[in-house]
Amino acid sequence: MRDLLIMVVVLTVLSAFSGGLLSGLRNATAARIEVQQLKFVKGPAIKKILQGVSNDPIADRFSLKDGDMVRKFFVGKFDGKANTVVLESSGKGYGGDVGLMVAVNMDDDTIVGAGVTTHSETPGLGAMAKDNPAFVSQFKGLPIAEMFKVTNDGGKVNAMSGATITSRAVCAAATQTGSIYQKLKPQLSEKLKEFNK
Amino acid sequence: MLSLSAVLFMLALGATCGAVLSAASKIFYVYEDPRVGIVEGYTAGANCGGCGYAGCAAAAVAVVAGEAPPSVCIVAGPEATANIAGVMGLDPGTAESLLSYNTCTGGDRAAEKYVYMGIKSCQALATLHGGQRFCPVGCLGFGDCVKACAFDAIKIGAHGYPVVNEMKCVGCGACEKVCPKDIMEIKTMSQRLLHLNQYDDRIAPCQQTCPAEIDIPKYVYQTKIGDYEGAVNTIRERNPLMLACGRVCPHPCEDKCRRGIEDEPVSINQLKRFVADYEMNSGKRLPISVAPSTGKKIAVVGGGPAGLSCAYFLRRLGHDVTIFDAMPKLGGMIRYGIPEYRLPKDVLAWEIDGILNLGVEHKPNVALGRDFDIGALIASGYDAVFLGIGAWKDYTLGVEGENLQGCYTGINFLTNFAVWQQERPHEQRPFIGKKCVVIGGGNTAIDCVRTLVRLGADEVTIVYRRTRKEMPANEVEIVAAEHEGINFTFLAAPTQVIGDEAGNVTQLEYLKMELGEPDASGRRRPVPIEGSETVIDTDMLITAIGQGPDVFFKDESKRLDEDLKLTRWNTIDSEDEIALQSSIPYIFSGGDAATGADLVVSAIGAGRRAARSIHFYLANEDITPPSKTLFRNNIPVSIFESVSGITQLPRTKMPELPVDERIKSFVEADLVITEDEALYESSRCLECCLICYNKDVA
Amino acid sequence: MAKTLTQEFTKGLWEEIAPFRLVLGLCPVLGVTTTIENGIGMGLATTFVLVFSNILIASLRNIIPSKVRIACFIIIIATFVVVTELLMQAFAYTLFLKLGVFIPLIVVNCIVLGRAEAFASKNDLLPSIADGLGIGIGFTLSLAALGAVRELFGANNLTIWTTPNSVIGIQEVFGTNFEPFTFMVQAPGAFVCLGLMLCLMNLMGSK
Amino acid sequence: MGYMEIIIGGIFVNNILLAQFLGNCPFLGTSKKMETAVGMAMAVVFVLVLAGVITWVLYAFFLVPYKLVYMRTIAFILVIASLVQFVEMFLKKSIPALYAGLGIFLPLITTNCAVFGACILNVDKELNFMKTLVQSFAYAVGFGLALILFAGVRERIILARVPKPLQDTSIGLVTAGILSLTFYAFKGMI
Repeated sequence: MRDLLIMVVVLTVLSAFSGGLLSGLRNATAARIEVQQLKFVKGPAIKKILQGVSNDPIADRFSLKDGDMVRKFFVGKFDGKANTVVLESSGKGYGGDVGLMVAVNMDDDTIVGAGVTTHSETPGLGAMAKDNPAFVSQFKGLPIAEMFKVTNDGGKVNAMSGATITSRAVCAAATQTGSIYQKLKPQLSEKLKEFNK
Repeated sequence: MLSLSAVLFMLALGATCGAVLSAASKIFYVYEDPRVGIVEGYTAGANCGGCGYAGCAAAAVAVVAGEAPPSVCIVAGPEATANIAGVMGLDPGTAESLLSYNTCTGGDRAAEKYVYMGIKSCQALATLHGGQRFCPVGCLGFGDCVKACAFDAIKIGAHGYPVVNEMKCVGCGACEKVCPKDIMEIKTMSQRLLHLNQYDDRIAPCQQTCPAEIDIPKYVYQTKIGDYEGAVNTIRERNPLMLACGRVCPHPCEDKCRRGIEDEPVSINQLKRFVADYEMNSGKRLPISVAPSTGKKIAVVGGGPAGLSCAYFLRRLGHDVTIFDAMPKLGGMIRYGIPEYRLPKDVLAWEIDGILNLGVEHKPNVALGRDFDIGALIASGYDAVFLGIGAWKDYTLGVEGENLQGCYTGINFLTNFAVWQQERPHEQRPFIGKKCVVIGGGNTAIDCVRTLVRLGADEVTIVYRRTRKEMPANEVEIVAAEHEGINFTFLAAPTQVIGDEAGNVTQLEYLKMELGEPDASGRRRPVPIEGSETVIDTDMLITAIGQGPDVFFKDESKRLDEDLKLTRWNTIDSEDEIALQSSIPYIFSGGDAATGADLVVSAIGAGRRAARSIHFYLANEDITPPSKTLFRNNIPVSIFESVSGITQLPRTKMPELPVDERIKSFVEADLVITEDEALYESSRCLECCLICYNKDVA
Repeated sequence: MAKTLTQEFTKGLWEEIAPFRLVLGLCPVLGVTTTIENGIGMGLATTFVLVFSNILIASLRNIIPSKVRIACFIIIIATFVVVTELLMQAFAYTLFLKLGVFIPLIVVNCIVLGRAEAFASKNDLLPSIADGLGIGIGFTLSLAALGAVRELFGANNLTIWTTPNSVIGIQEVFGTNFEPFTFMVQAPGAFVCLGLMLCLMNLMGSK
Repeated sequence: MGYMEIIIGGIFVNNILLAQFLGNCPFLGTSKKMETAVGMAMAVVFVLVLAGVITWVLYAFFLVPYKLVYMRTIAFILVIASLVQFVEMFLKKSIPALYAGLGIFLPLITTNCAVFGACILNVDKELNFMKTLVQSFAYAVGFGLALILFAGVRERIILARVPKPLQDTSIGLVTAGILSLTFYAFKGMI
């Protein structure tokens, strides 16, 4: 019985110790990991849609509450002035959610650029959304308030051939981005002002 | 800052897992061999499966079961191997070094009958054709074992059979696994000592016939290549009394010698005697290995060939053995029954010393039933008893006048004389008549007459109720007796012993016989001729018509009397004549005590079989011999009608002392052959196994 | 006969080089070696876990009850695996993404547990470090070698390290006209390639 | 993703042994004999399904709510190891017949990356409970299928004349490569 007790105690103490160690390390590295994740997951897309930006949008980021969710926003400065905000949303695609990053110029509410972040579409077809700049560049310059639809559904966006579902998902994501933007616009401009200080 | 939830979570998880497992190990406790756990502890615990077993526990089970070598774990180092071997060392047998042996010595080899898509592999042939050669068990000779050996220890020898280099062999068992015919054997010494001939063994007719199951072709081959020590070791795996056997064995093996079909058989026994004498005369004893001690004690009652053999094998298997013997010195019938001129007693003593040197204890001058009983043995801590009490009680004629002065029985006479000769030669010599008559045709009768001749009897006659052809005595003995001037009266059945007033024997009356129809034993039954009564003058009459065990000890103990079953010949009964376990489980028997008077070599074989049974009995294992055990039989396919291609080569004659010289003394009459003769004789051996391929069978 | 620290270290580099000699720890060997970079990264991660778990086990070996030692070793190893995971995410995120599920799988790599049990639990601190380092580097070298062969023929590249802005290594080794033998970077190629390298090792070893 | 997709994907397309490289040590170790391979395959099916379910529960009800997802490696291995040991003890006592068949393979599974890896993959994909169950089963069956096929091939390799340096593991790996290539043909199924 004593043996068993020692066994249990050793196991327990060891796992508790390990739990402590790990949570400590986790706390210490959490901030850096977040930056890394943003940099490598969102970074490339943001860089692409915010061409000519003068700051580091990953570093200049803020969070806002949208109902229950916390959303992340990235700030783009052009010519030293923070006038562009990047936000993300998603639409339902063929093999899961398609994430879309949209940069909006707050001065005139038009889309500066858009980029697909995550997707699990069939390689070669839907995946073109990420690799094919021609498709997403259609969004450039369009007003954010618009309902985005592919031409088949009576919209303006030309669907990628053979990947209608993915194209629709991207459009849906863009439309959703618009609604989030509209909803949070006051807070967003508040935040942007802070970056201009 | 530490996150409390993480610590608490891991704490709870660790505690739960620990507690559940602890509880489970109590609740679901199942007994297993404790060595499994220990062995598993020494393995790396990585459960990598690299050893081919499903995890460390499975490997440990395999090690304990003896299926895997201690070196099974490929992750843990040699230290672990040593530790595992240490754990397993508790078990006699498995800690002994394992060596590979090629058990197929082949015979007439043939070219492959089929070649299947160029595959030259034993495994392939065995799989595809079930073995394309005629021999159902023999070596296919494509050397899968050679390929399997990672230690470069196996080569295909000049005869096309694998030859194992014992220096390189580590006993890994790779060859054994790969051989489709079970020819490569990885066995410990104990396993080899315990092996009984099997129907599917690859053994030559001589080895099948030898009651002691000696690997005759192997030692003959070893003799041929000059490896006399190897030959001695080979014989010693089956026969601890090779000096004695080399002199007195009637060599039934030679009757089955395949060379004997077309030529004279190989003189196997002379070769045995040659190598046995070689060792004795070399001035040193070859070391005999003994398994680690098991702590079991066995009492061997009777120090004759059966008892000595049983004690020898039990000792080598790691048990403690004590021999209780009624006579002053060990040897039993071969000391007190076989005369000096056939087996010099200093030779016997040298041989018996070798057995005692292994650590066998000897208690002389104590007789079962007179000085101790079996209950006392068990009470003093013996775990099993072997009864090798021999057959020392002569049968009597059952005719009138048998107890007159001057009448003796064979064993009685020989023993009395031997005791006088060996123990108290300064005392008066036992009485010897002038005109001696010995009744009987067996070896005892011949021993009596040849002894009498040497003691100076004027006229010695053998009276036997059948003809010379039916005499059970060894042919060489009969021939020697004839040379030594013994009279033979055949077809004579004693009817009456006639004495004078003083009660001394004067005449033997017998009835002449003629041969009638053959009886159950195949010998023609002698039928008395009416009115043919004849008398022969004698002053000393010895009856040597057979003997049986003296079981007087049985009356001394109620338990024995009730429970120890005897046969109607007063021999100790055992349900299985190979297992030799008596009706009392811890009592085993063998030799003449179990079979009635028989050959020395049979007693030696029985001693080993009993030792095997005792070994398994003490280990709580099944003592029943394997179902394919070969006993007093031959493998049918191995017995040939004819053998082709034999050039006649004369058999080596046994050197003997000249007759006029030898009848004057008890100096050994039969001599050993020379080294050149031994080399010549061993090269006459056909080295037969089972034949590999019968050219006549398509 | 006790080995010197150097011997403990060097034995892992050739004599007992784990994936080839013992054929252990094959999952990461096969799974991640599409490039040299992945191989080195995985190898270093494993080395890290090996060395630190060896350190901890060697220092705690007298406290751990033998009956639960395997469980304790697993906890210790798992802890360091999570540490590796966190550190990699923080400092080498791209590599972390590429190695994916194989990082947590270090926990069940038999080499790590095997060394813990066969060496660290029986030896002092310093030899255990040397052993962990040696085996780990041997493992890394094996992975890098396999990665090199597969990447060279499968992708026509030799990538040693990728930074966000540049790639250290040689691209287009055989020139742009070479059609990469993509079989090599895919699953079947991993098996075949390792099998052939093992054969090569046997050839060299038998001399 | 439908269940059919999960099953076909798990068994053929993403075969855990031949496409995901998980569980290779026992794959090479226990495939020398058909008997062992079958035993191992059964044991993996048994344990993988059990482990998949338990780790899912652990993940969904403890790790996610308490924000301890980063500890999943250590938590999973602890739970799987304990589970396997528990099952082993339970079988030994309660169902000796089953233990005789599977028992000796169980400890091997503790450190089988196939089991652990499959659990990690399951939670990575954020499958729901039923899908986890099906996916685990499919992975396990895929493992068993590959192992048994491979054992069958390996038993036959004995008959082949393999050059000495290629013998044993080396030819085993090349064979596994060819087997993996055949599984590649399933790629188009999904």
